[in-house]
Amino acid sequence: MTVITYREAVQKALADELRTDENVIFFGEDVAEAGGAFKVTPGLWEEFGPDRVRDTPISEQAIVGAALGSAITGLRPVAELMFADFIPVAMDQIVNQVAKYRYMSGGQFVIPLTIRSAQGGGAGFGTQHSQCAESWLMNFPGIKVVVPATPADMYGLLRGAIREDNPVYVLEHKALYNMKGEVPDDLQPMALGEARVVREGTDVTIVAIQMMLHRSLEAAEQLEKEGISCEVVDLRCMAPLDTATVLASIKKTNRLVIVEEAPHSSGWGGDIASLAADEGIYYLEAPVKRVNFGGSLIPYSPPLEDSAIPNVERIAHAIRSVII
Amino acid sequence: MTVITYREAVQKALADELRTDENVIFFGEDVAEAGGAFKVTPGLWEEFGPDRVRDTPISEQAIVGAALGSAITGLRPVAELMFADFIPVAMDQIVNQVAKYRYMSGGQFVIPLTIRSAQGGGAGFGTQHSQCAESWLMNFPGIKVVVPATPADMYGLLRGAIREDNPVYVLEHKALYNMKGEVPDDLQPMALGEARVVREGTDVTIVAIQMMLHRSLEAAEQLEKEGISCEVVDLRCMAPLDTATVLASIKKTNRLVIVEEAPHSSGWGGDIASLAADEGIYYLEAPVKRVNFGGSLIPYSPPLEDSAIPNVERIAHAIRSVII
Amino acid sequence: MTTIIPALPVNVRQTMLRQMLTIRQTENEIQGLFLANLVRGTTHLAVGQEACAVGTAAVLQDGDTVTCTYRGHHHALALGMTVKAMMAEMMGKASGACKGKGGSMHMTDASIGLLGANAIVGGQIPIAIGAGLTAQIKKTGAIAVTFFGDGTTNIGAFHESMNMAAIWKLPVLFICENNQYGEYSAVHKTTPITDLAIRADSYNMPGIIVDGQDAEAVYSVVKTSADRARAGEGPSFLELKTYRYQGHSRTDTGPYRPEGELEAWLKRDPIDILKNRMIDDGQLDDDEFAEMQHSAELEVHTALAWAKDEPFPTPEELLTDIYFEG
Amino acid sequence: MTTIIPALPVNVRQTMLRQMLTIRQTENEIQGLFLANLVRGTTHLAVGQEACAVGTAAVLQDGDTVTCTYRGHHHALALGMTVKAMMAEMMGKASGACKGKGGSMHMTDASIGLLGANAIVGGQIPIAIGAGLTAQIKKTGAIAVTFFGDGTTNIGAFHESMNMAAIWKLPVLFICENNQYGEYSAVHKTTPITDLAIRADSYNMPGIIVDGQDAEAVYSVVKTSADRARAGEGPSFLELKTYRYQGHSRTDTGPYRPEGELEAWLKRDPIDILKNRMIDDGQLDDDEFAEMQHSAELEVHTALAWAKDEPFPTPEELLTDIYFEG
Ligand SMILES: Cc1ncc(C[n+]2csc(CCOP(=O)(O)OP(=O)(O)O)c2C)c(N)n1
Ligand SMILES: Cc1ncc(C[n+]2csc(CCOP(=O)(O)OP(=O)(O)O)c2C)c(N)n1
Ligand SMILES: [Mg+2]
Ligand SMILES: [Mg+2]
Repeated sequence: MTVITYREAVQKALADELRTDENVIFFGEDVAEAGGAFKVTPGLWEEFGPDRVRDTPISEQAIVGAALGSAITGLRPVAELMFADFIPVAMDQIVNQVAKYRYMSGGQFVIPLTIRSAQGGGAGFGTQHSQCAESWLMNFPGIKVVVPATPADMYGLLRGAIREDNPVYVLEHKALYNMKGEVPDDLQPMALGEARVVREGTDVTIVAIQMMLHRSLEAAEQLEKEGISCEVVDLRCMAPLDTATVLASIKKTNRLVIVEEAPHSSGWGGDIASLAADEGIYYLEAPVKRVNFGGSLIPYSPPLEDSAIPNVERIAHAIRSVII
Repeated sequence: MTVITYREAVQKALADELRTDENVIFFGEDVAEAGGAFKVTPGLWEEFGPDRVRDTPISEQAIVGAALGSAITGLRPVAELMFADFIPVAMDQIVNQVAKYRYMSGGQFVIPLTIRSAQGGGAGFGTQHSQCAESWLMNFPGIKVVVPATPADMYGLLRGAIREDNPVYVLEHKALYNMKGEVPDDLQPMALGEARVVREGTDVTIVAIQMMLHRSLEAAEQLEKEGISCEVVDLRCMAPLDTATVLASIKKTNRLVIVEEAPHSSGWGGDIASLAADEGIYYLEAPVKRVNFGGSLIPYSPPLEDSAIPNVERIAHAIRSVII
Repeated sequence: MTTIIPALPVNVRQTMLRQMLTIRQTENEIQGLFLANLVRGTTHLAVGQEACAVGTAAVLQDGDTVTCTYRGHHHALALGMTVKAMMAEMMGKASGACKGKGGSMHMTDASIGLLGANAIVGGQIPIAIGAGLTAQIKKTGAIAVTFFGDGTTNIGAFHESMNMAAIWKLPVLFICENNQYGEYSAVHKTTPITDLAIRADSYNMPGIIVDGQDAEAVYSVVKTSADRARAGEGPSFLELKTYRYQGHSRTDTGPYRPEGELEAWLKRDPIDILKNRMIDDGQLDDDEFAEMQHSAELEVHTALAWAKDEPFPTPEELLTDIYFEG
Repeated sequence: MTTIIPALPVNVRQTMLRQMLTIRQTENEIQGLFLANLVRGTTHLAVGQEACAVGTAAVLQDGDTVTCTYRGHHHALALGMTVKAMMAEMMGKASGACKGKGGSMHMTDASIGLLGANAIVGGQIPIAIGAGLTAQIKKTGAIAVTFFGDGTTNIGAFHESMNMAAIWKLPVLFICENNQYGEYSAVHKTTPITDLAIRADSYNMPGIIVDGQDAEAVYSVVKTSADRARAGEGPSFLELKTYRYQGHSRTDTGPYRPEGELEAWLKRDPIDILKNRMIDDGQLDDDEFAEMQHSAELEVHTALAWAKDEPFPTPEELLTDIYFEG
């Protein structure tokens, strides 16, 4: 059992997979010699060499295409798109090519491909560098989406993603890079698609991921003092989505609050709510609440950014509103 | 009152706006001399000339950028991206630039910009040419999204979109281009953001758009014979979303079925369901059902494509399931 | 067109000629199938561009890969896809190359190195970068060919891919079939240069203009560039000047063509060019050619009849092949 | 660097020199603000690239427009943004150029033609196409300038925009500030050519190499290209060879720079070049220069002190400016 940061967990997972499987390669903008814009991948270029760990030009479409083409010809590529906000720059390659390639060919290809990006706000990077992208990818069957919230999950799920014989997009939250956590020395690659009840409770279910998960846990702490018992579910993987764990929790608590670091419309929160309104309808004893950006974008100004992103107080408020 | 096709309604709306406002320009791939890949825009180049109606190279990012740049410098551009499936090719310009441009600048720009695309399946165009795109755009505040289902709405909403002093994406459904309908000769540009109850009913609310709206209306016809009274709501505009009309209908019928021509995850159907599960929770007397692609993509093979896209029978089945 | 064209062995010439005849016959039948609504959506024919495909295919070896476009029937057949597999795919049948899931725009057969035909302009090009990357890292000696049209040289993915292939010295051949039109727009209306080959200079890459109607000219330039790529000297850009006899797609009749243009190109028909050269060289006579043509027709008609009777995929197929289930 | 440089009138030289001093002073203060966490997220400085901005700005007229990048402070100041508006924006204050909503990467001021600084590499380039389109259609005689870096010439949006501007003969100037690095990568590691200017050939567009450290050289080439564009003769691509003294952003110190590289460029400092030329021409003496430097410092310090005390936006501002409410 060692304590490492979320950032170190990414590097360790990549290093371990590069070591285990010579077909694994890794490339992206300034990920090799410089060790990454967020200093997440130092040492890989030195250990695995310039053939397997490469810096690329600033060409996101070519980066994703290089990953797809190498994946269907025998390699197991991991590509980085620095900020998740750049996903739209390569969107066609990701959603029309990578996600559809196996299907269009009638199953001729196995696509062991992983793409990684840093996402999320709270650090003052402004409107074009602070978005969370998981919902952008979920309307496209064919690609799995992973959103780790702890160093251990980051390590286990990234290794699981690289081992996965399907395309996987791993979204790392910027604000968590410095978070420390215990990672068992013998931790194995994790299967994708399993949510986790991070905190048991009886009065209300809170569904969240990444930074919002940690803020939800804080809110749960506070509310415990008020006598409200919150069960907190970390989805961990958005596609495939572990609806069973969510439903079981709703069945137990009869109340649901969904916390998203994103605008309200066309996001995954709606799917969780629709799950509750369909299969979970007879469990519900209160309105299903969503805490998110509503209709706002992410401004640069620190106080404005803080007011855009759900904080502990807003989360606690929403929870109280379904208890009374 | 004249009867014209949905296709002709697009052409007429464009022609009328080009005639009314000399700042309106129109460009896209083969939209001018050839009159468009779907023969939607014939005659505009001839009438308004090569300066205002232009063919472009195959450069979707430059097309959208040209629209944004001309919109903030005094023109009122209408750009075409032939198939909505190509939106991902220009995704950055659409969601990171167009949608955010006013906000990032602190409100310095007015952006009277319209982009049009043909979307939807049912015609055998295959996996990369049959998608519906409205949900892809709705997670990005700053751009409005219009989805007309009839020739009259096509005409009125497209003119309304062009007149709108904000970015608007107008999605036209391929399968409706040949649909005929009455368009009042004095029909005015329509305001964006108003849903319409297309059919009144008492037992269940069906929310749908475009091709799914027409199939839902057929299902409603059938079910009437079985004694089930369906109220059918056409959203018409996805952003802004007219939640009041939807809620009023749920309040009336106490049951909700949502029909989407898209995969299940991260789509607008979830938002309608979450609206019902929140503000509408005390009206609901049955599970909220969604009819959509589930986790499938759109295959080419005719019988497979037919089975992917919700048909009258599947819609009727879902409705019955919430009535019993 | 500054390329010396060494004559190819008679057996290679015969193969190329046979393939061109089969391709043309197949394309003509497909147009009929589309009009009969047996092929749905859209279809894009390469009639007139046959030499681009067969001249390239004759150079390729096992392990080499190809990505191409919706206008890719000629490439699929030249690489060895059977007419049966293609015809069945055209009609969405279970026995089609892609189990009927791809259709006319997505003819794909990994077993012959055809990594996919793409319906997004430029979408296939970055994928070839990855195939070239595998060849380079695994030192397989294979090359990755990517075909695209003149209009596609104006899209971003083309530019990014050319640059990445060049900086990494990948074994990739960028083969542009300049058939003079992007959809309904003549190349000069969308592109401010006459010879697209010069775009290779932006990447310090050889850019070569080739007579796309002459299968042997195509072969010789592709061969030289392929050898160069296999030797680790990096990518090349080839501009094959060619012409599509049919419209862009579906029912397009090509009203935008200037008077006499098609007729002029018909005088340089790729089948005639090779056929006449073989006759001049005493390798072919009219009877033998008629026989070749006849057997091509027979093969295509047999395949067509067979494909029409093949079953559609079963409903379960809708949800298979989305993910590899292991 | 084959350009004859006509001397500019003394008043123009004085303006350019003053602006360069203000820019440098401002950038140095911004670095301090970032380290003090008063500027959050990230910031990209243009110290060393001042001549690119002031030489271009001196050519521009009312109605001309500019789009640029996150590394755009020098452009904003050269175009006339006040140091106060910039400093306030840096700190996210309500009185900032963008009401604090944009920050360091999005310095924008439509009133001076600055249509936006973009944080997506290449994102600003297509937007300039639209500004050029308006100028052409409305016959305003205006030009649209778009600034970008060396690394940006490898992204798709650059290529598509160059082609569209050329085919439509738009009055657009593509100005590449080749500061030798894209983030931490030297240009030769990502781009297989030495002179990026040759990429203009792909679009049949003039491509000109300019000494980006010499404000007058920049002025003269931009002037020629601007006049050409205003005359309806179409776009030009200018490669300004320059260098950024600081790291790419934030706390980067530039460990990837070869020994002595920075020192060599410091010898060609844009401020020194113009200053010495003016001294040689008897237009400036050391006292006057010291005075200029002093007033620049004063302006920046005053603005900084003022901005620090300015209020943040009120909470309501979160939801304004998303849509124009009319
Ligand atoms: C990104 C994208 N934009 C537009 C289209 C529509 N489209 C299909 S083919 C075509 C023309 C392509 O021309 P060219 O590259 O010359 O290839 P050709 O069809 O002549 O073989 C266009 C514009 C598309 N499929 N994808
Ligand atoms: C699409 C996109 N990819 C990557 C980045 C991250 N990034 C920011 S600046 C930069 C380097 C740009 O280099 P260059 O074009 O030379 O401009 P410079 O920073 O040197 O002025 C990169 C890769 C980005 N902002 N946008
Ligand atoms: Mg073409
Ligand atoms: Mg640079």
